[in-house]
Amino acid sequence: MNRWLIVFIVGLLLPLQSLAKTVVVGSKAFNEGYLLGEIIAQKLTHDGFNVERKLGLGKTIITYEALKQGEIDVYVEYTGTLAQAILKLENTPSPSTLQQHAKQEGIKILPRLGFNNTYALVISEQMAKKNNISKISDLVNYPDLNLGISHEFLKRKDGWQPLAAAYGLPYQPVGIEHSLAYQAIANKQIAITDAYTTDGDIARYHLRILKDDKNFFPRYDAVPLVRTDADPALIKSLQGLANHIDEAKMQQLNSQVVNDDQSFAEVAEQFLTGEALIQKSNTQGLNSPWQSLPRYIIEHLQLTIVALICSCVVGIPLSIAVYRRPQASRMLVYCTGLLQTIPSIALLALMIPLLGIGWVPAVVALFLYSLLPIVRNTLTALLTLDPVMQQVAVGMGLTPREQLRHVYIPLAVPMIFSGIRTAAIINIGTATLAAFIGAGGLGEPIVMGLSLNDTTLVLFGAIPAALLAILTEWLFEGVERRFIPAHLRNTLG
Amino acid sequence: MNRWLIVFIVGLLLPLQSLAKTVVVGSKAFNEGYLLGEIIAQKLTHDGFNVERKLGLGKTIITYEALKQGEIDVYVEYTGTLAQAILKLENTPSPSTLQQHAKQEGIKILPRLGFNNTYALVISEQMAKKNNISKISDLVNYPDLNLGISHEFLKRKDGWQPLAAAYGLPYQPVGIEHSLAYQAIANKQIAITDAYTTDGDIARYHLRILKDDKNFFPRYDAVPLVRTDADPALIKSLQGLANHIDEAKMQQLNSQVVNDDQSFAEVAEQFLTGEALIQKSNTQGLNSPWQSLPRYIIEHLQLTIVALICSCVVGIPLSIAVYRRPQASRMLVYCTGLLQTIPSIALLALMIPLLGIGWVPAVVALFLYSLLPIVRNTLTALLTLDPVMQQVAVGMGLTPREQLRHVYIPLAVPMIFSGIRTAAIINIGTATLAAFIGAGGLGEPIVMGLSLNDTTLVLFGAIPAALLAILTEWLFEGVERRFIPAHLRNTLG
Amino acid sequence: MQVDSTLKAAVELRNISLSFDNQPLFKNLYFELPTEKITAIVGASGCGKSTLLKLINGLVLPDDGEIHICGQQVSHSDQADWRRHMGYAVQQIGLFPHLNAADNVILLAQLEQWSSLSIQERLDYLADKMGLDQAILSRFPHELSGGQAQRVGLCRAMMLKPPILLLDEAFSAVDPITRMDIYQYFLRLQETEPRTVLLITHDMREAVKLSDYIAVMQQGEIVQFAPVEQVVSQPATDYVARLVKEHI
Amino acid sequence: MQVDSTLKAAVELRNISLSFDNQPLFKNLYFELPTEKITAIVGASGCGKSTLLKLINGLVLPDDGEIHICGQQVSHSDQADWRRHMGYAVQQIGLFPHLNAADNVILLAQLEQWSSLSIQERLDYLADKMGLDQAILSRFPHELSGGQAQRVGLCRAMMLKPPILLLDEAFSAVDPITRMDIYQYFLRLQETEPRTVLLITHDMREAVKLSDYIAVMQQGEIVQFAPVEQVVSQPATDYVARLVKEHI
Ligand SMILES: Nc1ncnc2c1ncn2[C@@H]1O[C@H](COP(=O)(O)OP(=O)(O)OP(=O)(O)O)[C@@H](O)[C@H]1O
Ligand SMILES: Nc1ncnc2c1ncn2[C@@H]1O[C@H](COP(=O)(O)OP(=O)(O)OP(=O)(O)O)[C@@H](O)[C@H]1O
Ligand SMILES: [Mg+2]
Ligand SMILES: [Mg+2]
Repeated sequence: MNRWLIVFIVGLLLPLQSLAKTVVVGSKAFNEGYLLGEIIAQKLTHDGFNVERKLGLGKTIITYEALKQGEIDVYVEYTGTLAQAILKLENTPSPSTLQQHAKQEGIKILPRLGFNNTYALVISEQMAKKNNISKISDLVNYPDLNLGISHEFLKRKDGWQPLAAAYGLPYQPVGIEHSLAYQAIANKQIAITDAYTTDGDIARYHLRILKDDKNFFPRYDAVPLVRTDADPALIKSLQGLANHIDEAKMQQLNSQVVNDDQSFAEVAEQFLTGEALIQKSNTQGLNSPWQSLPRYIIEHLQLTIVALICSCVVGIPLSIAVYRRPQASRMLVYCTGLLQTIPSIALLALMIPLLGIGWVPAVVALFLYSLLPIVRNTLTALLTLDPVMQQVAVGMGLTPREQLRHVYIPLAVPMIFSGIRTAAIINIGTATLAAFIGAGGLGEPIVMGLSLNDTTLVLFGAIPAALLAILTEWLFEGVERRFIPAHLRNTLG
Repeated sequence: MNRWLIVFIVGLLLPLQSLAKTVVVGSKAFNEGYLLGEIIAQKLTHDGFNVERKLGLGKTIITYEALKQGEIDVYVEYTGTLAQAILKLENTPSPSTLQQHAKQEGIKILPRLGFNNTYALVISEQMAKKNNISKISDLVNYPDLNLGISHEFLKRKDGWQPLAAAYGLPYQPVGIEHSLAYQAIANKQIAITDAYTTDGDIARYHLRILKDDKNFFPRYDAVPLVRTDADPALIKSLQGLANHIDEAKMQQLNSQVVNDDQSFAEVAEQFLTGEALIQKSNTQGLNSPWQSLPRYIIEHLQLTIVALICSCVVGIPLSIAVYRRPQASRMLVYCTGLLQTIPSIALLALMIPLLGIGWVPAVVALFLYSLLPIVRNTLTALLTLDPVMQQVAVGMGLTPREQLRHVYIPLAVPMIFSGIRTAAIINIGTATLAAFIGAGGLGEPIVMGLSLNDTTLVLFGAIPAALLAILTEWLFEGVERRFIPAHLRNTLG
Repeated sequence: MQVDSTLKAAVELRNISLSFDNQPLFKNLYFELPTEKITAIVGASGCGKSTLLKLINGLVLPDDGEIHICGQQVSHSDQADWRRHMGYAVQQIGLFPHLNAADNVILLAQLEQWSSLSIQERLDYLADKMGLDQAILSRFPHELSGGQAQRVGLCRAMMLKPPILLLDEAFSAVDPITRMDIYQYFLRLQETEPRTVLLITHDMREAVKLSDYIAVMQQGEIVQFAPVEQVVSQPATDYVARLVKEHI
Repeated sequence: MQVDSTLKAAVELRNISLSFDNQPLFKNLYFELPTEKITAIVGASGCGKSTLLKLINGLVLPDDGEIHICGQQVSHSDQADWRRHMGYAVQQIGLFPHLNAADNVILLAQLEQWSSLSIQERLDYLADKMGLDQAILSRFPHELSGGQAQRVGLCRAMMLKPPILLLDEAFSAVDPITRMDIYQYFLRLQETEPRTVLLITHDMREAVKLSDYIAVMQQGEIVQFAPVEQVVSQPATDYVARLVKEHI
């Protein structure tokens, strides 16, 4: 029994070991970011990497910092953003200069994926043909065209004002909500508006991107970023994507997601197989929750087991160390109680600045939560021991260490186990919140399901969590049967 | 000690008693709704009611159902919405017919606050003066005016199409984002747009509302709704607000919130004192977290104490009932464990369809959470009793009841208390999540603070929660000192 | 309950068999407890004396056989009803640690809803007979000396004036002089309000002095069961003879 | 540790005072434990015998006074070092419930890292002397009879061959015949490897048979402390006389 248990636990933790060699793919939180992240993830998986996804991390700076600090290993950034928002350079320098600046930060820029996602002016294909307009400087000759420019572009320092100045454009544009602009062009209410070059709606509305013939707009080339110490195999694999996605392709992919309601994973897989970058998997869709279930469960178990072991390793000796000193015991109970009151979400939120996101802060939070039941039960068990047993242990000449080791702890064990079991179950429940900070586990389908209002998906997390709780009870019953003589065990076991 | 403790707990729960007689003011989740809710709340407070606010409950149906089911006692609805979206009437009937329909649902419509928040067409004051336009039918004579109509109004079945038909308006309007329309009028790009009659920007942009002289638009009179069984004093107090807010006033109040960045409470108080409906309070602003702190704490204590008492009352007897039957004990532990794994947020989310929002589901959730430590410690304590004590208790001729009452439970009490203390502390922590479902407590400032990124506000919840945890420990030490003889007590107490 | 004093045996064990861990302790044991007499069981350590008491009290169930109390065969559930009429002082003393000595003694009387006056009277009476003073009665069990605790346990067993008393080495930790006083009390009590008493002892002189009958047990069997004089004058086996010769 | 056999007293208590809850138990108590002799303490229940043993063992600290062991004054922390050389059988027996009988006995030897061979040898030797067989040794304490448990406790106290033995009513639950065997063992042992033994007993005959000296205690005072013959022939007080006259 004992041996099997150890094998089981080691087996569970083994993936953790290999997790260290996993490639973590990140992305910023918008559609194109998710999609590119998924493409990279599938390419790497195909190339034999053990891939973990942390897509949709948030704003630029968070994602970039996550890369720098090693929480993710790769994500796709735009050269313009890198130069201006991150590296705070005045202009967008040449690729080699940019590479040098990045290198000082420990970041390596990989070859561009092929498209430049920047601002552009778009015009309806029909109107463009009729008037033979193909580049922005052509517009100078058509001062009567109605321009509807998005509010944001009107406001930007590098937006409409300098653009008009650079090209000498004679228009007084109307501000328009970007989401309405294409419809307005279709209705012929306006002729020209601003757009991103990879917008999936450009093809749909039959629009033409006017060439930026004076190179006014800075380049926003999509490039995967890795750390300079990245695995060469990883770099090689990512280089395989170079120049495979041009603006039209990206538009099409974006459109598939937005207009055709396909999942990121499906679009990514279609693209990669279409480009013969990976073989089509003949398994089910990658997104089936059944397929992810083992991963969810293993992640969940890792989180809870590591946290539980930590709180046993810390909580029990700590309780033992202080239990003879009432003041210290009281302090210990108060402190663990304090930690318990910091509400789950606030705790996870507080962790982020300290420990970043992901596995480590989740384990730390769970660790802090499971301390209280363990510490309190250990203390109570030790403090309510039969005084005759204590007298005999002392009177026999056992040293304080031996008294604990051979008498007090064995007698306190049923109560201590009771605390550990409570902590384990609480952990299994609380670990579902870990998904909020990207630590995975069974919270992932729950959080997704709650936000998508998809009850089935919620149940994909909730039911295994519940079953895990029962399994845990069983396991502990087995452990107790192993370590506690029958007459001392609570007869449940 | 014992007596003081009871006095203390009863004192804490007393507000709960009076909570039953509290008026709960609700509102829908948009600015005007919040503001009207706050006005009502302050009026009722001034008139001597014990007011609880549940503002911003969400969409129409949720708020209406909350009223019907007694979770809130009053909120402000619009007659048009009531007739069409709620009561599913074809047209908006006369006030008395509407009152009759509402009565069948157990709802009473109180006198209108004085304004009609409906759609309208607005024109710049200057242009209106120049052309002498004051009502919609005047527009027929000015077919050259530019109309920019919001996307939503263009789409609505009772929107632009029938309006144009009803008045025979000759325009082909341009779709425009509502938020840009006033600016467009100011820039003279359009002359007329649609608006809500109480829009705070109408005065700011110097617009004139065109009279709906053919009564095309249904009336959206703002009226407080209560249940037909409402306290007459409540109705009387609310009637005092009748006809105090006309469209211009409402516009001004909305504008104060939106443009002048005043809090709802401030605007409401200014209005009510200005109208001499209440005396100006010479205390600090109503919104200071210091002022709300006692309420937060009392709510928090009520939540946790009621939940804790429930789980003691349920958990301890249940454990006692089953502890002699291993199968039943196992089932009990498994079930409480299962409940524990349902993660806090999912649990709260699952509760809403079953129990609605607010106090009851929060208490139920906390109750379910605190069961595990109590049940497991009670079971373990009973199952690991000294067998000699059991032999003596049985051999003496005590009935099973007496054995429990006079021997087993007194001996198990230190361990049971340890479970209750753990549960109490966990409850204090978890109760902070109750704010998500409007149950108040110290979670309120935490949730607000997290969403506003206001650390001070977060600490206004977190620090008292932590202090409460310590206070709870003290309290329990006192209780233990009272009920457990010194030599059996863990010497912490 | 009244034990019918015309009955020969207040308690009868018939054909009792019992094993622990597949090791038989009793095989077809037959035992009668004479009504309103004091019977002593003597025998080697581990021969099954305490287990016999537990059988009578219903704390241990026989694998086979019948138990009759006051002439009626009792099942396990009945036995529970008899227990309050059988004062039982266990060998391990087993005072409840959460009650002080006095509360340990009076617990049963409280549950029987005696008036507090009669409770106090009975407590004072018993404490006096057992040589326990007020200070001792107010102590918790862990503050008592071994002999004090044993006497508190004895008082607890006798509180309800039970017609049957089961005493498992109930005087072993009491000093000889106090013990003499207790003997005197028991013997006087037997004259005025006779009880059916079964006492286990290792002190042969105690058995002879106190009891009407002696049962000698050897490895789960009763090798002699007779009036005291007969055991002393005509020991049935060598073992009994040794006990009588060397230890009285 | 070797007790210097030329020393008159292996343990000396000087001027010991001790109160429980402000009630004085010992006032300026003086007591010497003769080296390599068996000394019996007799006295009424509650007179302070067990407490005296706890003072020697350091489980109870005196309010005042000095304790000398083997000629050296010991402080509380020193006392801990002596304990392994003082076998102590407590009155409540106090076997560890999580260890079976054998493990209870050998625990200290294991901690002293005896070879498993010598542990087994010593265990077998003691079990034989105390009449405990293999089946009993493998039981957990709650499965033992009172006398069996008491003998296991005695084995535990003697396991390390301690030069000083403190026995608190260590034979009270043992039947007279087994007890005789144990007496024989002790008396032979005293001839070959003499120990310093302090035993508390209520059995005057046991005291006379086993011990070299008898200390009679009354309410915290030692009223006579003399060789056995002298106590029997010249009792110092009425109380001692009563003990001697009526109970031997
Ligand atoms: N912790 C304590 N608190 C209060 N009184 C105590 C405590 N421990 C012992 N006593 C009292 O001290 C006295 C001496 O106790 P001790 O156990 O030494 O008696 P003893 O001579 O061993 O008696 P016995 O023969 O009954 O075992 C007793 O009256 C006892 O009630
Ligand atoms: N629960 C048990 N499991 C196994 N064996 C047991 C159990 N209870 C008692 N025994 C054994 O049964 C036998 C009889 O025990 P019992 O307590 O009746 O003896 P006893 O005659 O009272 O002895 P003593 O005089 O030592 O108290 C002993 O050998 C004991 O070890
Ligand atoms: Mg026995
Ligand atoms: Mg004693």
